[in-house]
Amino acid sequence: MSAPAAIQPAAGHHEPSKFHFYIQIAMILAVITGVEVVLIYLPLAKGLVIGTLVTLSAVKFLFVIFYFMHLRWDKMFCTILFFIGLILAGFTMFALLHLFGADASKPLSAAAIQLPAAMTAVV
Amino acid sequence: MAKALAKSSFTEVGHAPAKTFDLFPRPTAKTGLFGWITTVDHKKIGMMYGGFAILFFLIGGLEALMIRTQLIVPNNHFVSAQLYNELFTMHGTTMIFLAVMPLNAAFFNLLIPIQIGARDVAFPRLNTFSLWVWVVGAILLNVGWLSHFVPSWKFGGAPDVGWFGYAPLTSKVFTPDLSTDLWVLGIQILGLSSIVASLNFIVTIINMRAPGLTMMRLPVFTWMALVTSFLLILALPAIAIALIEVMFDRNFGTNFFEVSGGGQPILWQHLFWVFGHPEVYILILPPMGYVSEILPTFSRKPLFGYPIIVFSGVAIGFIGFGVWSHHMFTTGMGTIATAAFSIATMAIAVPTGVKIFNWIGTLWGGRIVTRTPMMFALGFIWMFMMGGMSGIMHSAAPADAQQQDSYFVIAHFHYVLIGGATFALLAAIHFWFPKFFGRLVPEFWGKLSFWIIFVGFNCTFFPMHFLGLNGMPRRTWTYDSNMGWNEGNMFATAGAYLLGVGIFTYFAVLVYTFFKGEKCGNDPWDGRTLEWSIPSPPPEHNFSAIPTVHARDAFWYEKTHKAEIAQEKAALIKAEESHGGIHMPDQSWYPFFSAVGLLIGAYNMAQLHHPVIIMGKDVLSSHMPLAITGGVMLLTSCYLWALEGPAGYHIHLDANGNPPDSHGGHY
Amino acid sequence: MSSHAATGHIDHHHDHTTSTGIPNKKLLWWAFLASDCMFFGALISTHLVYRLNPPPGNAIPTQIFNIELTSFSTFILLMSSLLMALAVNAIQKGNVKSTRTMLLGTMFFGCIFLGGQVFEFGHFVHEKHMTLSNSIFGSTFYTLTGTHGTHVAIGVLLLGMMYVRTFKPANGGGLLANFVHLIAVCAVMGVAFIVVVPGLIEVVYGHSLGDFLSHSIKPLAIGAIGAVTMIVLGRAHGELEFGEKNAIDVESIGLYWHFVDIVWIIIFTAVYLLEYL
Amino acid sequence: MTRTRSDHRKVYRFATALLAGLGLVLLSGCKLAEVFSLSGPQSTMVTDGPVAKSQWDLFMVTVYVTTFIFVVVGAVLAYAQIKFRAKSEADEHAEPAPEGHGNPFIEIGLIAASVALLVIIAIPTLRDIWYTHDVPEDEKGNAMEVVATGYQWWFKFEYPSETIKLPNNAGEIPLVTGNELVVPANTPIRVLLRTVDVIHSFWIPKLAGKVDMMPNRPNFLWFKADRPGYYYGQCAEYCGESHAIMRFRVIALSAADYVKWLDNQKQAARTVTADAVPTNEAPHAQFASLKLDERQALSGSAEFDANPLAAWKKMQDPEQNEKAEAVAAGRKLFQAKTCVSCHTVRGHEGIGVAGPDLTRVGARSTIAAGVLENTREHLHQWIKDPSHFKPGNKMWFGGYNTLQGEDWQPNPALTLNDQEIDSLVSYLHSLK
Ligand code: HEA
Ligand code: HEA
Ligand code: HEC
Ligand code: CUA
Ligand SMILES: [Cu+2]
Repeated sequence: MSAPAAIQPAAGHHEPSKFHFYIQIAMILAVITGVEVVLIYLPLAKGLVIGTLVTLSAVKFLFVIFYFMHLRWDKMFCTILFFIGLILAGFTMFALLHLFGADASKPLSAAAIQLPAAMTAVV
Repeated sequence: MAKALAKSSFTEVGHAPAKTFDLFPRPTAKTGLFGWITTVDHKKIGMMYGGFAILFFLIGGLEALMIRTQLIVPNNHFVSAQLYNELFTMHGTTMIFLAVMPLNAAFFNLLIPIQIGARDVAFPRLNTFSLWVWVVGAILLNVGWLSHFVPSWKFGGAPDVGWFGYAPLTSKVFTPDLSTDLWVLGIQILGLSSIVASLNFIVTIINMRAPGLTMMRLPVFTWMALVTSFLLILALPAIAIALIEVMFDRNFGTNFFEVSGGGQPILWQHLFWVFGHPEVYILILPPMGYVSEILPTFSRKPLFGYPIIVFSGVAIGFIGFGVWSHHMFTTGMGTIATAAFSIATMAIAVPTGVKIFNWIGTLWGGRIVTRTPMMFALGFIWMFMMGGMSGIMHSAAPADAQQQDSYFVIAHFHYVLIGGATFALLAAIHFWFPKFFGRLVPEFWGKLSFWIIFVGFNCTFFPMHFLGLNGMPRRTWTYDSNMGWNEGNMFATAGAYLLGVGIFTYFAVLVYTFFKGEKCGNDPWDGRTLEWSIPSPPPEHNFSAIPTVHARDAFWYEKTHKAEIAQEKAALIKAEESHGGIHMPDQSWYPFFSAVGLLIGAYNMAQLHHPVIIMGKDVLSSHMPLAITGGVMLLTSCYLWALEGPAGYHIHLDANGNPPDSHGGHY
Repeated sequence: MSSHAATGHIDHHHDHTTSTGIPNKKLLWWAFLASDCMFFGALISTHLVYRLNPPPGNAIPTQIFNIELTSFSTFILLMSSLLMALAVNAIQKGNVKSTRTMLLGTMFFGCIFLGGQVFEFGHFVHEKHMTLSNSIFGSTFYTLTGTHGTHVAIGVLLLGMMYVRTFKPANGGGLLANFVHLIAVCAVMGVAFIVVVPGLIEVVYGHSLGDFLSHSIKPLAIGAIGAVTMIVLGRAHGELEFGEKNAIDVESIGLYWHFVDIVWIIIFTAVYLLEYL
Repeated sequence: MTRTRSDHRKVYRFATALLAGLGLVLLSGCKLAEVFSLSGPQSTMVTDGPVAKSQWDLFMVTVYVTTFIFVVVGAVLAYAQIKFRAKSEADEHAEPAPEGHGNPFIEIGLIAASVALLVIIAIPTLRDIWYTHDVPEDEKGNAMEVVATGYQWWFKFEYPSETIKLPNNAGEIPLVTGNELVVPANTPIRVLLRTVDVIHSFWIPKLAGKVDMMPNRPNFLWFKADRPGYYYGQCAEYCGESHAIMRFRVIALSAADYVKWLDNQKQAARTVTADAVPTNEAPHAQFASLKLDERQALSGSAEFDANPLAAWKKMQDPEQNEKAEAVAAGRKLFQAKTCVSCHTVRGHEGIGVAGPDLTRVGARSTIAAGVLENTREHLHQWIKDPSHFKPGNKMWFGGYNTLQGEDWQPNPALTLNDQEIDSLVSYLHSLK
């Protein structure tokens, strides 16, 4: 998706309005949201749906930051700055989910704390 | 040229001289109480940070001495178990959040604008706000002590949950008293202060550099401050969330760490250490910066391997985000996770080692002048290396199973925190003292305090390695005489007293110097960076002309190109004067007022559900109205702050570049 | 280097008074958003971590959620983002009037979102019997979405302040009018998202309109007074202090607003949609 | 650069001295424990089981590697510090040298060397992570499982494989003991770690490193005692007021001894009858004058410390001069004073579970979770004022005192005079 050439920045001048461009982006976002909602009801493989949902959200995400938040027209440094936080947060979430998803982290049910009989369920 | 000129403004594009609004007249006092609380001058703010931090360092040290006194002999009854628990909790919390962090913040404030050739930080009033918010946090954390002296203040003593406050000990069931609520809010507010301050420094360093000062010419200290600021803004949110969750658990019945509701206390540990480990690098990176400034100065040689040192600083910072679980090797994470975090932790040794090697490279072939700051800096390298080595021993997870929560850990982190961070801070205080107070600390006394501290420190903490290996657990208020720990503890306590004497000497000498010390010129150490090019103490506007930077060691360059620089400078002063003089930001009441609002709000928030009792009488059935009052005060102040705008005034210099006695008129 | 700080055209992508050319405020906000990523990262992690191994007796999300309403809220928030982008677009061309319209629009969409959330929370608590404390799902869900809602509410407040600021006369006075204006904006927005929107949603779900009107007559009156005040004060003319040079301020708030929107994009997928699989 | 002869020599001498000194330390490394006499009862250096041993061996690998690095880097640093110090006024104000650019090969070489040295640590680390994690496959067969549960501030141990039939066919319960974990030597023990309140940590330094007892988490650890012995354990995670003295003991017995112990444990609580008591005339200590000594040593006497296992074994036999009347009186008091509501004495009246099981408290070597040696005097003092030894303990707060509004008030049902305590002590010590 590349922006129309006309809206490239031209230093020192009023920029051409991005009015219509923004509206187009918003429409795309709305459509993607619609697709997402429909997707969860489709009888497709779970993995496929998850993959698609994640991809679609990522696309929405990128549209908003690059166009609405005009990272695309700003200095590269803003993108770097934001992505430091974003990637670190993503990495941390990923790690946490893996840590808690591991077998060692299956929580004890409250009963098993007291009753040794329930131990067998854990081991 | 135009670019350089524009630099003198702190405001955004086109700070048209807006008429400000006058509910309170804008403060103008430069001295006196109001001068200090409304100041936006980064140097004054830095000094206040420094003063408070040193005060808390001494208080934290006093707490440490009480801890050591209790442990001097087995089965001692100097303090009760409860008081001991409060002591180590507050000792750790104080030293980390109220001593080392703000001392670093002090140096950020004092040095960054000057080192980058700016006249202030990017958002001066925000800077004032950070300071006072920090003070609010400090008050909330310590207010619990009062209940030991005034029984009607029912806080239940100072916080007693350990500096990392593991859930579920922090839940209402196990610590019903207010001290934990105050701890939660206190840390939260200190975090807020740090985030705001760090955002400010990030913008300052990235955006307000003098012409010619490229990132790869930035003094290493400033670089490390930048990395530290990034670590702060990225690490603190994790603990902010964790604290919110505890707060909700305690006050609103959520189940985040409530076991009966399905909560998993281990989540607190993860969130805490996601913050906590980067935090230790937040503590050590600025010290690495001081040392990187001091070593070259006293070796008469530029820093060896500048790009590598910078790069490894960044690497340490970011690898540091991937190792947090090494504090949790004993929580049963399973083999894979343990292995991954173990290896990642070891990896940190590599960039850290690179720094050590390059510091040695800096010394190599130089002419080492062992003045007091240099002694502390060299002490830093030795001691930090030792602390790092015991860190590596911890990183071997199975071995750590024996060391975790034992005195071996205490030994490790005091080597990195005192031998590392504190030594470097003491070096830095000594090094920059002449700059900000215009007086030189006497060498003899400086060196003497170094040696007492050095010996005392090692006597205190070296034996702790063996105490730990001999099975002494940490956070124990008493121990038995048959455990083989008697001699080690006795020795450590004696060492701690000696260390106390050393610290006392160090600060006593500073106080003496402040009043009576030998006056010194602008550049007592033959320094390399821009701060040494301006008068001691620096004038309010720092630079009569924003310098143009031509080389990495900017001031050394200036010294060898005097004529060229003088010419450049004269032209700049003239040009600036013709543009209306030096623009300085106005002082403001509102940062202080908003902090007061925050204090009132948070203090009452902590005891929301308790009745308000004044002189034994129930005045209000809950603290809600007071909490809301505080909140409203905070919001109103912020609004008025936004309305008043940065404004500012001009300073006009005479032909020699000296400010005249009177300030320029206000808009 | 020929550009000057205060004169000539304003270049919205560069600020030649700073070392990088990025305006200070923009840098500040981007750095803050980087930090906020970690903030929401930790919150969302908390929620998901507890979804991995739900304890017995936990609430069952799909029985509680109302995906139509949430999809609608998501759509509304996206559209508010559009209006926000248009507001920035307008002020960058010096068009204060259009900026105001867009700001108001953004705020109202924000309020619809918030109202939806107020309704949603009330519905979950009263009809689905899921409270903050009776299940871990309740705890993490309300805290996460509530924190996001708080962000939106702060955004609305900031927008309101910005909106009022666009009326500030150039001569520096007008503080009182400004203050009253702000209060009026807050009142209208508050009534909108605490009373009107949730009320209307209930009407959509079959409650009687008359009931709603008669029950909330007082707040509606306050809202009406606020609206009238807004209209009256909004007519004030004269030379304004606000103008194209303030584009950076609007843009900063815009960054914040869009960020809150992208956080919702993630929450919508991770917290709502994935539960349906 | 000019170097003088004497400079050379000084540096050389210094370096030799340093190396010799550190070499000495290194050589003695394996005997560190003895050199510094660090063989206390909780020493991690003098190990008695394979898990602790592998941990110590790994630790020594890290010591060797880091000491090597420290010596090498330190030597270079020391050399630089001495060799390049400014020797004159002129030196101190010398023109700064131009910026050096170093040698990339040296930098990369040093990085590579660091990585290589870390690999030396990493390999045994990885091996031991898996080894110490769980009982090795080939030993799983004869491993024994016990459940350890942390309470503020004591430990409960359960033996799920050793069940006791309840009277009247009321089902089976596992054997329960408190604060002393008795296991067979040479058998891998897998301990399931549970807690009822906050986080505790289970640590027997001579047998195995610690693993935390986390609420809502199925943690476990394993250890094996190489030989019969008496081992000190300690809670290692801060858990509130009396964390410091939340201790326990592990007693490893030979197979035969263990079976004997187990048989006795499975019996109901011992009831003393008048005729069964071997008498000798030695009178009981008089407790009326017994003062609480502020500095009283906790835990063991000299005799006890010298051979704790023997002392423990001695505790297993009934006392010489038991007085049946006193025991019976004590048993009554135990009921009357509501002790039963918190303590179980299996076969007698006690059924409570808030405190440690006391079915065989008389046979324990310590009381109050390893805090006091189990003598008559100590037991007396403990019952008289538990909070003196264990601030905050739940027997004092909740038993002897009850919550009234926000304040703790003495519980009228639970006031004891010295005489009564004496009888209680007799009763409790009869429970072997
Ligand atoms: C300034 C603070 C600081 C710093 C810099 C460090 C640095 C390191 N720390 Fe430390 N640490 C703390 C502060 C710090 N730590 C604190 C406060 C705690 C306890 C918290 C609590 O529980 O209360 C702690 C606890 C702690 C633990 C948990 C222990 C436990 O509770 O069980 C671990 C485990 O891995 C660890 C490891 C390390 C490592 C590997 C480094 C490395 O960064 C060290 C790297 C440095 C070197 C290795 C030396 C120089 C390098 C060379 C000369 C190169 C060659 C060397 C090799 C190849 C080995 N630390
Ligand atoms: C930067 C951080 C820092 C610093 C500098 C120190 C400094 C010291 N620390 Fe601390 N320490 C921690 C961080 C730090 N510590 C942390 C994080 C913990 C863990 C807490 C926890 O478990 O939760 C800890 C825990 C800790 C313990 C373990 C407690 C326990 O687990 O039971 C001990 C025990 O010896 C100790 C000792 C000391 C000593 C003797 C000093 C000395 O260096 C102090 C030297 C300073 C002085 C001696 C002050 C001298 C001042 C005067 C003489 C004048 C006083 C006058 C006025 C106040 C007006 N510390
Ligand atoms: C409110 C509950 C409660 C009551 C009532 C109570 N206890 Fe206890 N008891 C405890 C708890 C809890 C402990 C463990 C204390 C610790 O170590 O922290 C304990 C420990 C003990 C111990 C030490 C056990 C060991 O294995 O170390 C003895 C002996 C004891 N109690 C005897 C008594 C007697 C005798 C009475 C009655 C006079 C009594 N208890 C009443 C709760 C209670
Ligand atoms: Cu249990 Cu410490
Ligand atoms: Cu760490």
